[in-house]
Amino acid sequence: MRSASQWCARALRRQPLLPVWLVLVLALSGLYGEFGTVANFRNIAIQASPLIIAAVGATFVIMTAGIDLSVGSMLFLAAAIESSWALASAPAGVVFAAIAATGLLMGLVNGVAVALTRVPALIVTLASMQVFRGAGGHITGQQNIDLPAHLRGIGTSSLLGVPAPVLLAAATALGGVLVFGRTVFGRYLQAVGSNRAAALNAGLPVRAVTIGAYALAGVLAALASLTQTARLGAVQPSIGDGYELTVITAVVLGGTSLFGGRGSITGTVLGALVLTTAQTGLVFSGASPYVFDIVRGGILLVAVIAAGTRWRTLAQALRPAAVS
Amino acid sequence: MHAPTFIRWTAALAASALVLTGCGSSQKASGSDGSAKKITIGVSFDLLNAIRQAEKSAIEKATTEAGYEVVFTVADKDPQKQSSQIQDLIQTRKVDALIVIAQDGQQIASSVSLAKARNVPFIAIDRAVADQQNITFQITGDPVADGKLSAAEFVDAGKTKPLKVLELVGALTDQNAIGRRDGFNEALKGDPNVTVVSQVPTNWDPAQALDGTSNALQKNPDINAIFVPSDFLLPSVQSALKAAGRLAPVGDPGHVFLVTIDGDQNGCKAMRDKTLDADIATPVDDFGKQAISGITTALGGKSVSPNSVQTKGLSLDQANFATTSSQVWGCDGA
Amino acid sequence: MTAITVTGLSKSFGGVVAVDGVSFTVRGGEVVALAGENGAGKSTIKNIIGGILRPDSGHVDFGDAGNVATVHQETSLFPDLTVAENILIGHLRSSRVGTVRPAALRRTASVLLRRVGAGFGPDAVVRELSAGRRQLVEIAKALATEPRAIVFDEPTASLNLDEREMIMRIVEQLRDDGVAVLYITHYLEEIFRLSRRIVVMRDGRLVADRPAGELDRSTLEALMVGRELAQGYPETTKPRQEIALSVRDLGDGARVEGVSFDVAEGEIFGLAGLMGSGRTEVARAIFGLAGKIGRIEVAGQPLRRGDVRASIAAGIAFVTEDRRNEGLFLERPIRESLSIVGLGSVCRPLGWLDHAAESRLTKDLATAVALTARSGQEVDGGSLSGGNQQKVVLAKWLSGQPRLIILDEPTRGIDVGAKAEIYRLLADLARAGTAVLLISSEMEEVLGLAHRVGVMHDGRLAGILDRRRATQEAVIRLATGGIR
Amino acid sequence: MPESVRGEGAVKAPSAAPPTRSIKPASWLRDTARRPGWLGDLSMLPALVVLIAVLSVLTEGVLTPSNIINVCSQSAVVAIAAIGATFVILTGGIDLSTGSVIGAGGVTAAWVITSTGSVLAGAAAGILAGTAIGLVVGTVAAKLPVVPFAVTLAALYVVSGATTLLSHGKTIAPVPAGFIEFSIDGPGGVPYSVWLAVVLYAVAQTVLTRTAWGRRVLHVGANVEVARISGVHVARTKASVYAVAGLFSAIAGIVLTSGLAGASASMGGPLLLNIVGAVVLGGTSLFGGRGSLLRTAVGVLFLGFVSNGMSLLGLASFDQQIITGAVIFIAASVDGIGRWSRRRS
Repeated sequence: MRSASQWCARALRRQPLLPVWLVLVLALSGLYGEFGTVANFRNIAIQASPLIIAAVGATFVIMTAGIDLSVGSMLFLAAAIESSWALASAPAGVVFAAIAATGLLMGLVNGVAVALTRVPALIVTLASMQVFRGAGGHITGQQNIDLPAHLRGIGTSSLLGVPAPVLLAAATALGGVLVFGRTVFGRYLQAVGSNRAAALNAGLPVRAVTIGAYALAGVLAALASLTQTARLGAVQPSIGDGYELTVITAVVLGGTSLFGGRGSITGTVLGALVLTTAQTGLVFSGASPYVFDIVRGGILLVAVIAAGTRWRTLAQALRPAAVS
Repeated sequence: MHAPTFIRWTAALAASALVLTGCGSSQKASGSDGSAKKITIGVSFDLLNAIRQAEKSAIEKATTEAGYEVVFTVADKDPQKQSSQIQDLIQTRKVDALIVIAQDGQQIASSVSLAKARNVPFIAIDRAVADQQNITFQITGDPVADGKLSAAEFVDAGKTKPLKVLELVGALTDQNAIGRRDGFNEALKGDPNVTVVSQVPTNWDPAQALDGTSNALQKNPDINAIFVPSDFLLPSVQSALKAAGRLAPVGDPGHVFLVTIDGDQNGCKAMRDKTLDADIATPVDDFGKQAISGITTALGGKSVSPNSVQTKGLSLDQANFATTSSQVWGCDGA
Repeated sequence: MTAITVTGLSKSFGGVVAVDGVSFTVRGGEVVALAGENGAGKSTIKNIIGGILRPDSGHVDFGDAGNVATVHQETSLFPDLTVAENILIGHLRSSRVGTVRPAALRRTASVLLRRVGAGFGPDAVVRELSAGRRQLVEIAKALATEPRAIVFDEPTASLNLDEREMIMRIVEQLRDDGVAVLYITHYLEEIFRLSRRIVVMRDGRLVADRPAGELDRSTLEALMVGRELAQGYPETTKPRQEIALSVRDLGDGARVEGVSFDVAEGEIFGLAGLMGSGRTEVARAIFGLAGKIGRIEVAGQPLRRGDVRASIAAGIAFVTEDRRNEGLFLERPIRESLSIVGLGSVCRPLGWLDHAAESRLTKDLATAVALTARSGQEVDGGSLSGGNQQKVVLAKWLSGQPRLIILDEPTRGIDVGAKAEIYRLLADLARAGTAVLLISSEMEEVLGLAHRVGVMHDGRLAGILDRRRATQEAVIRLATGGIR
Repeated sequence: MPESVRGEGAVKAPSAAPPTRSIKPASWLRDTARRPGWLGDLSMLPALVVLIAVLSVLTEGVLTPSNIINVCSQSAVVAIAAIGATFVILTGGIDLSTGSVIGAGGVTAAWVITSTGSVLAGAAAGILAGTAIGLVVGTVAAKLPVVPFAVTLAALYVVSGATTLLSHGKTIAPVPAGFIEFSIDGPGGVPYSVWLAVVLYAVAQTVLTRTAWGRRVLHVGANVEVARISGVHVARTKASVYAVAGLFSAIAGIVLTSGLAGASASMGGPLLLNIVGAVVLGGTSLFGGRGSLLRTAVGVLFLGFVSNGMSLLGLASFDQQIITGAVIFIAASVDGIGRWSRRRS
C-alpha cells in the first residue's frame, strides 16, 4: 500500500500534467454526456495519434537543445511522396518504406545542417521548412490527390479493437521511452543537451547524436504524415501548415525544457493528449474555433509558468557551459 | 584568415549558382519578353489547389486562343505578398492587363487603385472584390446562390425522410465560405423536414474537417446528412464516416446524405461511384473565357458592361448525372 | 617507464603563438607540476595532450600508458545526468545493441566513487551536488578509463581546504600506484607538496624543467613572471572611526544565519572560512542578490532588502567570485564593461550617451587599475587574460564613490603579477577611506591584507580576529569548528 | 563626471609600461579594435550586391528606380516590424507574437479609423494596443520564470485568436483614400511608408548606439548576470524591449493596413518568418548581445530582393519557397563561417 502511494506521489511529481489531464477529462465528461463514452475516447486517441508521433520526434530534437520548425513541412513532403508513389500503384509496403526513407532523408538534411554548420537550429529548420514545403508543392503540383484504398487502410483498420493509428502512436511512444531511457543514444542525447561543451570534451559523438535526433524526428514526422493522410484519405497542399507550433506546444506542455537535457516522452504524450482533449471539448461546447487558440495559448502559458522554476535554475546552471 | 575567406566566397558563389539554376529553367518557360508587340496578361492567384489549377487552365486556354501571353504569380494566402506581386507585375513587368483572384476582397483595394492609376485593366475572377468602381470587370461564382442550390437538394431529399444535418463551414474569414453558409441556412429556414443540428467550423483545413466531423457524429449520432461546402473536404468527411461505421453508398438505408460544392475531380468521381448525392459545380471555364473577352474589350478602349457578373453553379445530382456531367470541369479528365 | 613524452610541441591560433617548441616528460609514479602565469600556454598543452587540440608541429607519446585521462578545471559534467552516468558516460556501451544496463552502471560507478573517497551515491543528479563533490565525480570519471597517465587541470581551484586535502591525497595515491601525473595549478604550496619536478612555462615557451627540490617559492615566482616580484603585501593605514557597513543578524534564509559584524571606513575586513561555510552567501545577501534576513546599514542608512540597485546606490560594490559569468562581458568591448556602473554619470538628459565622456571615464578607470590590455578598449572582454579581466571588473566599480567594496575570491586563477597589483589597489582604496570586505580561500592573502578577519563556520560567524591574533592556526581552528 | 573617478589620485599608475604593438595602416580593416563599428554591420552587403547582380543578369528591370522603390515599399512593413524584433533578439529573446500583434494593431487602427474617420486617432489607438500587448507579454516574459519562446508562442495564439474573435474574422475596411496613398506615393515618388521606415531605422539605430537604454539592451543580451550585478534593471529592460517590439509591430500593422486598404486579424501571420529571417540574416545573434539595426536593414533588403526577383522571374510559388529557404540557409551559413573564422583567429 505504502509503496503504491509512494509510487503515485513520484509519478505525480514527475508528471504534473497527468492530474491536469484527468481533471480535464472528468470535467468534460461531467459537462457533456456523450463525452465520457468509449467511442469518444477512441476518437480522441485517434485524433491525438499523429500529434503524439510527431511530438515524440520533436522531443528528441528539443532534448538536444535544438528546435525543429520544419515538422509541418516534413509532414507535407512525406504525404506528397506518398501520393506520387500511390499514383504508380505500388504495394503498401514499398510506399511505407519510401516514406520512412523520405523522413530519414529530411531529418538527415536538418541534422547535418545543424550539426556541421554554425547556423542555429531555428534558422536551419526555418529554411528547410520552406524547402520541404516547396518540394512537396513541386511533387503534387498543389493538387488534391486521393489516396488509393490500400493506403487509407491504416487510417481505418484496427487490431483487437484498437485503431491502427493509436497502435502506431502507442508503439512510437513506447519506443521513445525505451530509446530515451534505456539506450546509450538516449543518454548521449541528454548529455549533449545538458552540456554540449562537456560532451565534446568527453569525446561523445556529439555530431552523430545531433544528426540522429533530427533523423529520428524526420522519420517520425513521416510516420505521423502516414497516419494523418491515411485518415484524411487524400493529400492536400495545406497538410501540416502551422503544425510545428502545435507539436512544439505539446512538447513544451509536457515539461521538456527548451534548453535541452531535461524532459520526458511520457510528458510529451500527455501534452498531446491534453491539447487534443481540450480541442474536442471545445467542439462539444460549440465554441468558436478561435477560442481554441486562446485556450491553447492559456494552457501553454500556465504549464510553462508552472514548470518555470525548474527552468530558471536550469538556465543558470547552463550558463557556464555555454562558454567553451 | 585566408582559407575561411575562400570558403565564404565559394559559398556565396554556390548561392548565386543555385539561384541561377533554380531560375534559369523557369525563365525559359515563361517565354521571351522580347517580342514587344505581344500583349502580356499578369495573373495573380491567392493560392494554388485543384480548383485554381482548373481556373489556371481555363485562363491559359482562353489566352492562347486570343494570342496573349500570361505571367502567373501565386500569393500563398498572404495578402501582402499578393499586393507586392501585383505591384511587380504592373510596375516592373509592365503587363497590359491583370486577372486577379483576391486573397481578400477588401485588402485588394490598393492593388485595384494602383492598376487604375497605371491604366491597367483589372479583372477579378472567382472571388469578389469590394472596390467595384475601379475594377474593369468581375466574374465570380455566387456563393449565396450555391448555398441555396445545395439547400434545395436537402429540401428535396427531406421530403422522403426527415434530415438531421451536420453543416461544415469553411473559414470564417472567407466571403465564399460565409456566403455559402448564409445561402444554405437561409434557404433551409422554415423547412420542417431539414434541421441543422450541428455547425462545425473547418477553417478550410481537411484535418479540422475530419476531427470536427468525427466529434459531431459522436455528439449527435442521429446525424443523417452532411453539407460539405467544398469538394476538397469530402475525403475527410468520408474518412470520418468510415471510422464511425457510417459510410454507405447512395440508396443504402444507412447512407448519410451528402452535398458538396465545386465540382472537382474528387466530387465527380464520388458522384460516379455513387457515394455523393449532389455536387454544385462552379463554372470555371466561364471565368477564363469571360475574363479574356473582358480584357480584349478593355484594351480596345471600351468599358465592359455589365462590369460584374455572378454565375450560378450547376447542380449535378444522381438524377441528372448522365446528362449534365459533361459540363462539369471536374469530370473532364476523369 | 615514461608515460607522457611531449616533443617539440608548437601551436598557434590565428597567428598568435600559444605554445612554442615545448618538450618534457612525465614518468610513471611521479607528479610533474606545470606552472606558469595565465596565458603562458598551460591550457593549450593540456588540450593537446588530452587530444582536444591538434599541434601544429611536434607530437605527444604515451608510451606504455596507452591513454591519458584529464581532470578539467571547470567541471565538464552533465548537470541533468546522474553521478553514475556522468562517470561512465564514455563507457555506456555495455551491450552490442547499445542499450544501457542501469544496475551494472551503478555498481561500476560505486567502486570508482569509493576509490576517490566520495561520501555520496551514484544515483544523485549532478545538478544537486556541491562544487567539491562535482570535482570528485570529475576525478572518478577520469579514473574510469584505468589510466596510466592523468592530467589534472586546476583540480582544487574551487574547493575548500578539506576538499583540497582530499584531492591531494588522491593524487598521492595515484602516484604511489605508478600513475604518471601532470599537475597544473596556481597554488604554489600544492606544487611543492606534490611534485617531484616542476616545468615552468612563460609566453608559450618552456623556461625551466627542474627537480622541485632545487626551487623555492620566490625563484619559482620569478621564473613564472620573468622578473623579481616585490615581496609581501602592501602597507595599509589605520582604519577610520566611522562605520561604513554594519551587519546585524544576517541570514539568507537557507545556509547562513545570525551573522553580525561592522566594517569601518578604510578598513579591510577579511572573511575566511572553508568553502561552503557561507562566506559567499553573506556577500551576496549584503549586496542584495540573495533574500536576506536581518539588518544591514551602510553609513548609518538601512539597506532595502534584495535590491541590487539600492545597494549600488548606497555605495556598495561587489566583485563576485565568478568574473567570467558575473563580472564582465566576454563578447562586448571592455569599454562597455568598464562604463556599465558609471553609465549614469556620462548620460545627458533622455538617456543620451556622451561618447566622449564615456571614453574619458573608461580611460581613467583603466589607468586607475593599471590595465595593460594591449589593443585598447574596443577588444572583447573574453580576449583578456584572467588578471586583466579581474582588473576590468574592479575598475567598473570605481566610477562611483564606493563606500564599501566586497571582493569574493578576487585573485582566484590569476597570475602572480596581477595579484600583486590587485593587492596594491585594495590597499590604496582602503587608504582613501573605502571599506573593503575581502573573501578569499588563500589564507595568506587574507592574513596579509586584512585589519581584522571574520571566520565563518557552518553558516555562522565563528569569531572575529584582529590582525595580531589572526594566525593561520587560529583561523583554521575557528573555521573547522574549534573554540577560539 | 569623470572627475569623480576614485583612485585617480590615490592609485599610482603602473610602473611597467604596457607593451605596445604597432598596427600597419593596411590592417585597420581587419582589426576589430580600429574598424568602425558600422563597417562590421555591413557584412551581408557583399552578399546583397551579388544577389542583385545575379538577378540583373537573369531578368530585366531589377535595377530600375521604379523597381527599387517597389522593393523598398514592399519591404516597409517587414522592415518596421523587424526593428522591434531586433531589439528583442538583442536581449537574447525571441518574439513569435510579432505577426499576431501586426494583425491586432492593424485591426484596432482600422476599426477606429472606420468608425471615427480619423486616421490619427486610429493610428494612436493601434499603437497603443500594440504597445500594451507588448508590455503585457514583456512583463510576463521578464517577471515570471518562463522562456520567451514559450511565452510569445502562447501570446501568438491568444492575440490572434482574440483579434479574430473580436473582428469576427472579417476584414475591417474601407479606410480613407488618403490613408491608402501613404503606401503608394510620397516625396520623390517614394511612398511615405518607405520614408517612415527609413526615419524609424535612423531613430532606432541611434537609440541603440547612443542611449543608455540601447546599451542596457545589449548588455542584458550579452550577459544578464553581469548586467544585473552591475545595477541594470534587467526585468524592466526586458519588459521594455517587448513593449517596443509591440510598438513597432503595431506601426507595421498600420502601414500594412494602409498598403492593403484594410486590416484583418490574420494578415501579419505570414510575415513572422520574414521578420525573424531578416534580423538573423543581417547577422544579429540569436543568443543576444550582438547585432544592430543596420544589419537588420540589409537583411530586410536582401529578402526583399529575393522575393522581388523571384516574382519578376515568374517562378512558381513552390520554387520560390525552395529558393527562399536555400538562400536563408546559405546566407546564414556564409555569415556563420565568417564569424567562426574571426573567432578562431
